[in-house]
Amino acid sequence: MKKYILDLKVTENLRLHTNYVLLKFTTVDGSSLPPMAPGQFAEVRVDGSPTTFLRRPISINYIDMDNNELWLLIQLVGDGTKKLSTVSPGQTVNMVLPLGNTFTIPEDKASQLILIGGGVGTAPMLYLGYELKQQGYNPIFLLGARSATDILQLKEFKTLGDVFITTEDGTLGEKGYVTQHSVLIENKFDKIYTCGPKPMMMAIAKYAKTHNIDCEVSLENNMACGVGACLCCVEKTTEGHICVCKEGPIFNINKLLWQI
Amino acid sequence: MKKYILDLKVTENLRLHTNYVLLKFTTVDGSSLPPMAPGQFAEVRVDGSPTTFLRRPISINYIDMDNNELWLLIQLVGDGTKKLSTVSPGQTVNMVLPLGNTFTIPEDKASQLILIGGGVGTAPMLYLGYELKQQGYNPIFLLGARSATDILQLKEFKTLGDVFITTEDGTLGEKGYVTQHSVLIENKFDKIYTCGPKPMMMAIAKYAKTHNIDCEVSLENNMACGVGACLCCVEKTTEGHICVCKEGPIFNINKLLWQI
Amino acid sequence: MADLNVKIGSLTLKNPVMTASGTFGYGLEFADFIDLSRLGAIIVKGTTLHHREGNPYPRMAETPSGMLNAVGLQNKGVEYFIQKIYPEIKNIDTNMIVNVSGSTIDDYVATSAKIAALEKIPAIELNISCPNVKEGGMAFGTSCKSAGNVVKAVRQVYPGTLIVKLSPNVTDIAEIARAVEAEGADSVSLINTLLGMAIDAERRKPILSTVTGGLSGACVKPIALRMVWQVAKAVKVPIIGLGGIMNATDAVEFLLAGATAVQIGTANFIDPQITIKVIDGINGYLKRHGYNSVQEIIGLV
Amino acid sequence: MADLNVKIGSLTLKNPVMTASGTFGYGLEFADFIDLSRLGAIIVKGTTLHHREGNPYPRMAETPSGMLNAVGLQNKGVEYFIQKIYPEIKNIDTNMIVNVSGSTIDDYVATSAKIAALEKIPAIELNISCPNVKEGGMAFGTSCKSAGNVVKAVRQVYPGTLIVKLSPNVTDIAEIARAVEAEGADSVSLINTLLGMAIDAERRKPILSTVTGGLSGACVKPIALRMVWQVAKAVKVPIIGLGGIMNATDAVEFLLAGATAVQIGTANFIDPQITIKVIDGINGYLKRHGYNSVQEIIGLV
Ligand SMILES: Cc1cc2nc3c(=O)[nH]c(=O)nc-3n(C[C@H](O)[C@H](O)[C@H](O)COP(=O)(O)OP(=O)(O)OC[C@H]3O[C@@H](n4cnc5c(N)ncnc54)[C@H](O)[C@@H]3O)c2cc1C
Ligand SMILES: Cc1cc2nc3c(=O)[nH]c(=O)nc-3n(C[C@H](O)[C@H](O)[C@H](O)COP(=O)(O)OP(=O)(O)OC[C@H]3O[C@@H](n4cnc5c(N)ncnc54)[C@H](O)[C@@H]3O)c2cc1C
Ligand SMILES: Cc1cc2nc3c(=O)[nH]c(=O)nc-3n(C[C@H](O)[C@H](O)[C@H](O)COP(=O)(O)O)c2cc1C
Ligand SMILES: Cc1cc2nc3c(=O)[nH]c(=O)nc-3n(C[C@H](O)[C@H](O)[C@H](O)COP(=O)(O)O)c2cc1C
Ligand code: FES
Ligand code: FES
Repeated sequence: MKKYILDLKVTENLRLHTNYVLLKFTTVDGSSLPPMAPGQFAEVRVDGSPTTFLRRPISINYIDMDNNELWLLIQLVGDGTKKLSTVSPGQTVNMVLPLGNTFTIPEDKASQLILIGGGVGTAPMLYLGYELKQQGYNPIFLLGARSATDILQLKEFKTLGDVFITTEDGTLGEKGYVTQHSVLIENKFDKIYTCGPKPMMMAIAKYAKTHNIDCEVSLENNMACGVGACLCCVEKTTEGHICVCKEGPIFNINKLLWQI
Repeated sequence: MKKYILDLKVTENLRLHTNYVLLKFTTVDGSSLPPMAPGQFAEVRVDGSPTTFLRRPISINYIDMDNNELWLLIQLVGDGTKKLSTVSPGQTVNMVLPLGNTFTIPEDKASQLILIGGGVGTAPMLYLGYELKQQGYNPIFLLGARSATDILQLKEFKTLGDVFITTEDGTLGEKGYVTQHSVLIENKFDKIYTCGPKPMMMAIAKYAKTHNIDCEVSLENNMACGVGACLCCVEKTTEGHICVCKEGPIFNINKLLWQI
Repeated sequence: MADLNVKIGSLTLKNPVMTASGTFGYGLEFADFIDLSRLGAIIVKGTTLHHREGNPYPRMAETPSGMLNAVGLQNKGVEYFIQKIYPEIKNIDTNMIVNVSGSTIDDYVATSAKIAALEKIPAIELNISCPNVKEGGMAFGTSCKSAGNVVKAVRQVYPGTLIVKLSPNVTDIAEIARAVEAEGADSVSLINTLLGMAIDAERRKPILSTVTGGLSGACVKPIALRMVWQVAKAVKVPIIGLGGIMNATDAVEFLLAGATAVQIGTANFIDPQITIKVIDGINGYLKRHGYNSVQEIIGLV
Repeated sequence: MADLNVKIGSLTLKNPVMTASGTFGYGLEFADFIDLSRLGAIIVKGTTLHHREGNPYPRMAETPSGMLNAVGLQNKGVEYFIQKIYPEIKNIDTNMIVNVSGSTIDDYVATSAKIAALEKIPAIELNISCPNVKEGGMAFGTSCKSAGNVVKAVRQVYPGTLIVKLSPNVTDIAEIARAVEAEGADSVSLINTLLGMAIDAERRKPILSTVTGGLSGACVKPIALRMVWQVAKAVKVPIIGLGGIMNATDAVEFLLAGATAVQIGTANFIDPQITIKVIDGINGYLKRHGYNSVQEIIGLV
């Protein structure tokens, strides 16, 4: 997929909760956004943050075709994301996109697919779920978070399929971790897609391995270039060190050497 | 004079012309501004400019006692001043102030005093003029600039005394340089105070020497600390290298070793 | 358009802007963003005799106005380069230069000899300055004797343009430059990364798997500029200046300090089109100051 | 409050935060902003045997996340210090340390001997690493032999705590640290500034009157941290770490890397109260991580 460097215009900045913003962007000149696939990401330039030297990788959260809008869901963790969260409608943000690979989707439309997102890791799941639904699948969503207020974009997910929830403190859905949720345990899935904190993804990978379920995870290794040029973001795999930014961020767990 | 580190609140940001802003500040808690003397300056921290590492020295332009306001007149030259020019009312700016020495004023209230400012060098002249007027002197102002639009705060100066103007392109006042202005040539002054581009100040210093007029200039050497600690800002004087930030920025021309 | 041509050994560059090894992949990674043929040269990834897996992840840490890397020369070895990569890049219409690394003099010699056979690779850059691998790289670049020895040995098997990339982690870089010039280097490039370190205070651990790594980016520019200026006074061969070049003004500063060409590294990560902007910016600078050729400003300071 | 006491030679510091020479004047310049008695120590300006005018203006250039200076040890000489300044500062309730520079070994010895007579100056910091004066300073700090010789000579006349400040402009700083330790240094402080340069592209001139100057500030932190970590593994005497410390987290990183105390330099220019914030921040860090004493985190990495 051809990569672009674009100044995209902020159309909306929604603070979803203390620590999260949903930013919506469109093109400056009204032209169509370039094609992007679920799982891909943008390298976003952060202007005006003296401590932020490199771009920040952020997943494509959603492409709103009707409005020609790109959505990014951002958790405020450090100076870069904090600065980014202050952009206002009308301002432009420079991005290199779309980067990385995408999820692989089984041919059989009857495949039982579950998309598991933890915290801000739900971001790429929305666009993936949308694509799956578009293509005639019936994806199921399982969202996990610390607390009810960390469950994001619930409304949007509900338009795409059944949504199940776990929270660590039990304030919404089942109490506990995603891997303990009854929907996972009581049903037989053909494939799991997941993105979230590494311990969560490792627990899911373990679950998938044990239950012989095909599973793809989205990694968030630190990046410098985002385009496969610097070799900073490597993951050790069955094929040696490979770049998460280029041959990932989506990996089948069979390719990973995680000790699970 | 005791020095302070203060967050001051922007009350107004007036763009005087493409390249100049007048920023007005007051205290956050409504307490009185600390005492400051004409010629002194503030070391202003610039937030959110990735290329600006050090504070920026800016002269006290005026103290509006009635409104408890500090004025800074800023010319946009590089990233620091450009960023500073974007602050909006309500925001705070961190400053170390008041720094440096002040002008010396002759005892005789009948002294003929002329205050010559060039470009943004008019900044400290406003507060000096105000002080002189308060103390019962009749200061005369001579403002020089490239063009009419670079003559700043004319209205304010006019409330303090007679104002004369030169512009290089003749768009306001007499055409030429300040040293050629008739008011300077046709009158006998006891003292000249000046601030502006170095070539201008050197021309004035030469004029003053030739005509045996007492003369004080305000230097703008590059600074790092602003408090006399680093010795970066030195000027070579009859007493050796001395700090412009502490023993200046106001110097009697007799103390300087300018080749004029 | 001012005349931007410069010469490095027997190479003619259409302009003084090259890309720095390890920061531009094999060039192809940037083909979507810029017209590669506009570049003066592309220096590809560090290549070694044998396949190297590089260092474990994490390999990168952001620092004030810069970054540390500890990639450790990950590459598939020179044979793979010749078989698989060379055919892909040999028709890029610019000078394609291979950065050669090794752990022993024999490694350097064997790798260089193989590259010498490739028609479309007119030059190599000998990396005697990588701080990220234990048994070699930087160790060669930190003494005149060992630096001279590598260059001498490679010079015997490599007839093309031989650029030697110097380490900044030394007391006297000019002395090393003189030593490699004496052994037949056609050019020196500097600087490679400065050895640095980052710690995660909360976890009380080094951030990089290798503890230390190589510092690059804007933060190193003052040091790089000083070294280029010092080396320019010490050697006669053309100098390629790099380290922290983020824009055209930075590049001009290196030329003024005595560099005949420049390389752009870390800045590619922040702006994948930066190389083109720098080329255009140098041209603009020359015009604005009334120069007809970039040659006129080299070494003016 | 965690126990912040640390020992450097025979000195006890109430906390590990000192101010770096040349960036804090004689302390008095900051008296309006902070309570000086809260500091672990104040290292005053570089002092030489004779009056020095320092280098011509301009002496400063801003760089990405840092600055270059070329002050060149301007000071009125040790006699003036003893007569005029010492009486003013001797009652500041912290360790007042004098930074001693020289052009010859005899200079160092003579100056140190005079300072030794001052009751309220419990330590000196021997500056063998100033890059801004031609005939001395840094030259001593760039070879083991000359560094060792200065220290040996000064040790004979100076019975107090002798700190030696090392230059980062060397191939192997650990080797120099070992050399000065062997000659009786009670502590080493590092790093002094890195030699750098800045050019004004528009005017095609160096910015500093001396062309090159010393780089300091946030940009140098990764290099300083690496050197402290290397030296910590090489010597037994306590290390004072500095270079680019801008906040408490940075200071903690130096402690983790093996420094017993830290110095804050350039950061004082940006926030004149930074030293106090760093002291409080270290305390906060220790509390948060359940340590009772700063000793527990020294050298954890
Ligand atoms: C492919 C990919 C997709 C991502 N998608 C999203 C997303 O959709 N929404 C979202 O909120 N976050 C996403 N992230 C994580 C996001 O990139 C980091 O949170 C962000 O870079 C932190 O920047 P900061 O300046 O706010 O924090 P910093 O102060 O830089 O650091 C805070 C934490 O973030 C980590 N971090 C710093 N720089 C990077 C980097 N370049 N790459 C990865 N991690 C880094 C640090 O290790 C540290 O633990 C994604 C990361 C990757 C690699
Ligand atoms: C005592 C004093 C009083 C001043 N009063 C005013 C004032 O009232 N209004 C006003 O607009 N300007 C004033 N200046 C000048 C002002 O400080 C500079 O214009 C400003 O620092 C430039 O910062 P910048 O980031 O915008 O530009 P930069 O990009 O940093 O540089 C642009 C130009 O400004 C010069 N400069 C950069 N840093 C400094 C520094 N620390 N000190 C001095 N010059 C520097 C550079 O040499 C360069 O030529 C004063 C300077 C001094 C020393
Ligand atoms: C991620 C990364 C990988 C690098 N790999 C190499 C390499 O393989 N060989 C080499 O000679 N230099 C390598 N370098 C050093 C750069 O080529 C360059 O010398 C250095 O980064 C300074 O330039 P810059 O500040 O413009 O990046 C690498 C630098 C980075 C940041
Ligand atoms: C303006 C200035 C003057 C300095 N003068 C001296 C000096 O006289 N003696 C000395 O040993 N170090 C001197 N230094 C070096 C500092 O003490 C310190 O080693 C260096 O700045 C690195 O620390 P920092 O990054 O915290 O500033 C000076 C540094 C600066 C910025
Ligand atoms: S971030 Fe550079 S290769 Fe992946
Ligand atoms: S700016 Fe530091 S002494 Fe004047």
